[in-house]
Amino acid sequence: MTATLTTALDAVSAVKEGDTVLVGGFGMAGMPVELMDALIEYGAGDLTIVSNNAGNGDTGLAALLAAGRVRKVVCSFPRQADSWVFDGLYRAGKIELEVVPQGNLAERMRAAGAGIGAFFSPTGVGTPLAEGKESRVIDGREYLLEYPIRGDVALIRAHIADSMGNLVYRKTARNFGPVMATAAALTIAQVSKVVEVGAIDPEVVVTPAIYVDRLVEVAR
Amino acid sequence: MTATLTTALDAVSAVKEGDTVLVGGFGMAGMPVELMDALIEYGAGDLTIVSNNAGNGDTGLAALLAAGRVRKVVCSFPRQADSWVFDGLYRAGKIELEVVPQGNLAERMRAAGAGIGAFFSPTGVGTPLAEGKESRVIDGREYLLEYPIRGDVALIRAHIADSMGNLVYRKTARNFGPVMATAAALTIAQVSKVVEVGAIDPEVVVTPAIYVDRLVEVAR
Amino acid sequence: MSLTREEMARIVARDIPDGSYVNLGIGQPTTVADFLRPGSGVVLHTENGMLGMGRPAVGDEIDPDLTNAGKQPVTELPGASYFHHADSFAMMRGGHLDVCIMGAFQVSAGGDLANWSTGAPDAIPAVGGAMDLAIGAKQVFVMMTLFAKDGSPKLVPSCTYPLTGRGCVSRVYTDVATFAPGADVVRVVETFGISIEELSTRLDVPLVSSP
Amino acid sequence: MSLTREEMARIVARDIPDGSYVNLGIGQPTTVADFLRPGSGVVLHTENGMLGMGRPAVGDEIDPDLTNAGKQPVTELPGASYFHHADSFAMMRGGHLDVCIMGAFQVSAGGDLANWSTGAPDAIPAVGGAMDLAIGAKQVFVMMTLFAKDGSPKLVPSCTYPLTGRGCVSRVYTDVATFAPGADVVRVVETFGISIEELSTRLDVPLVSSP
Repeated sequence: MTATLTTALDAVSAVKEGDTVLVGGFGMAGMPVELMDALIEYGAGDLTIVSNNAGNGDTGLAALLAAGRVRKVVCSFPRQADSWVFDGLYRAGKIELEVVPQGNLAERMRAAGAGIGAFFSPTGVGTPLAEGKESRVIDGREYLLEYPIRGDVALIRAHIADSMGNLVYRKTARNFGPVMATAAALTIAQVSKVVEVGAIDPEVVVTPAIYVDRLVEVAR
Repeated sequence: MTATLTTALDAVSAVKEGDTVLVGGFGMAGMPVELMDALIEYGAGDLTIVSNNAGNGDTGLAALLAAGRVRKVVCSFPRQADSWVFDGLYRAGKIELEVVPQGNLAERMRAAGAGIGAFFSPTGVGTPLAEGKESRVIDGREYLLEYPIRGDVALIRAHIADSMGNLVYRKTARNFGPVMATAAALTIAQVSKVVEVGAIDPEVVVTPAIYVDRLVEVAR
Repeated sequence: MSLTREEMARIVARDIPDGSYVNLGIGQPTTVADFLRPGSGVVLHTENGMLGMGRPAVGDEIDPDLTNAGKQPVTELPGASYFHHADSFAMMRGGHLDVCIMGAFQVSAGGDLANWSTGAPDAIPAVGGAMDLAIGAKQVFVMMTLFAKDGSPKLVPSCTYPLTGRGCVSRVYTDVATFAPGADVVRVVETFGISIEELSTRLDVPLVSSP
Repeated sequence: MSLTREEMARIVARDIPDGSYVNLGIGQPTTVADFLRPGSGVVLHTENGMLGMGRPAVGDEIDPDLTNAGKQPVTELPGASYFHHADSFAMMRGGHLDVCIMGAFQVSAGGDLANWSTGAPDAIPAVGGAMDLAIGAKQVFVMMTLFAKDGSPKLVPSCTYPLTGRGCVSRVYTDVATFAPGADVVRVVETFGISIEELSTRLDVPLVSSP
């Protein structure tokens, strides 16, 4: 279906209690801050959040954590200079954490979007993160079996969308957006501008419209 | 290393007797015809060719087959209205064939380029092409274990390159080029035009220069 | 009256929900595009790397770099996008296409599909994207005549031709009836000039008529 | 004389072949960029999705959408390209980067790397891209002081800290010597104001001097 252009609050009303939500961004680059704000206002809780980090400062994902809506975080790098919200919740035993190497995190979401049942990755072999994982030697090298990470909803930020939902990104803010858009049952993209169909060159589309369900325009 | 701009004949002199060569193109769209011609002139033989088809008409890949340089073809769709060269060799028992579903072919090359040891694909389950493959039920669905396909050399056709080797493609001629470029130890790209570094917008590069070793300019 | 090929294409087109992302297989399925309602918002995928494929190219529109999966020149619609083969098949395998339409040699009562090989010992095997398409789309529609030229049914208890995919067909559009395969029984969705009784006589699969 | 941090960065930069594709880890490895010879053709990768990263951004150049893996604002060089995270880590995991430079808590004689966790029971685990980088590049260079503040060596028979990757380190650049880990013995490539004898006394790993 062609993407629906709507408000942030209406868009995030698709998130249900207990959902797994993929949240784009690497630090604040590509973080859909206004969608996170709307999610806080909307109120769904008991969420599992999959994102590279576990929030920065007091806005965006950090604010969602502070509002007590998140049961578990799946990420590669929770601990940062400005991750005080997560740090406090974690030390208080109020939030679960699954640490996944950054490349496995991206590839596991790609696998979900690409219909791959599981894949053998060389990342993490011989480390504590290999515990409990099936391993196999292929062609003389050891690998670990990694499973897809699927989202119920993906909240991402892109640069420009056409009204069908084709997306382009800006610089390194592209990061997880294109992968998460493929890995969730419903994808909501916050963009700086929505242009008419035909205004984006088909050669430069990064996320084809098929992966985008709802658009929220937030001028920057 | 920055890509080397050279002649077709010099470029393909990297192909050694017995090599596995990935050849871009879907039919003639994206087929690097001039590189195939140079490979015929250069003379390496006993090749394994990985390509979607097994040659069309009497040019390009078909001409290489006709020249007797190919021991085995790995492809998804050898039999076409104009695949008489392959058909004749195959019926005469002069060439080996491994048929791979088109999506598995692309994904197996992607796996080679992405350092994935193997992956579980749902494609082909219950069919004759599942014979001999390891299968596993994951989350209630059956999958087959598929291994990477690596090339010694990839011969692809793109549209425009900058002199570092960044590539953009044109329409559906993009097809296998970006995947094969990642899956071979050495990638040779035939392009219509080489422009100076900085002339391609970094946002629209499809194949980053890291994947491209040699450039051959062939005006179209 | 049994349906003409054109009438079959029209009925398949009617059953594609507005706004669907659809892959049309090579051959007869391609003709469905001619009967999509203007403004339906249906977007066509071609597995060689494009969403937003337009009608066949003619005259000066013909561009060797822009073809469909049958390698015929096509056009590009506004809102199109191009992507490489791994991304294109990730889109299919990942279940993002709403409908895929394919031809078939045989479909089994349970929805198994056989459409890539007749199993003839001297045939050159060639599968293309058929197996990936069969398992990838949310719904797989098959278009075929119900009976082969020798009168034998192509909707069968179990396929005798080599399979393309197992249990993957959701709807079978034929010239005399439309069927929905199921685990235990095949539902007859619609008939065209033939009775359920006659269908039951000529087919070796358990049928129920649509409620 | 042992090396300053700046001198270490200069030596690492000297050892990067012209035209290499290089990933510089967060922290000290970042400083290597300052000593790359202009015209070396070295291209920097940042795992958050870019090749052709330039120097840190200052003033008006600062763009929140353009950062390095340490989330600091950087600039873009001509010939740069952007890609998403799965593609960026495919590039690393697939062995396409020539050199990756990382810091370390410990490196073992056999080239095991420990640089993501001290194993402290109250630490919040955070690995980022370290494990992917460790196993991905053609060569992994480690930069560290050879001894911890308490005088204990960081080049050890086997790591006591949790591993980042096994047998992945090709070169260890320290303030007093450069080492090449090996299966049986560590080769001392270069020394700075220290003798092989003294190194042998202070380290619990078998050393050979470079031929």
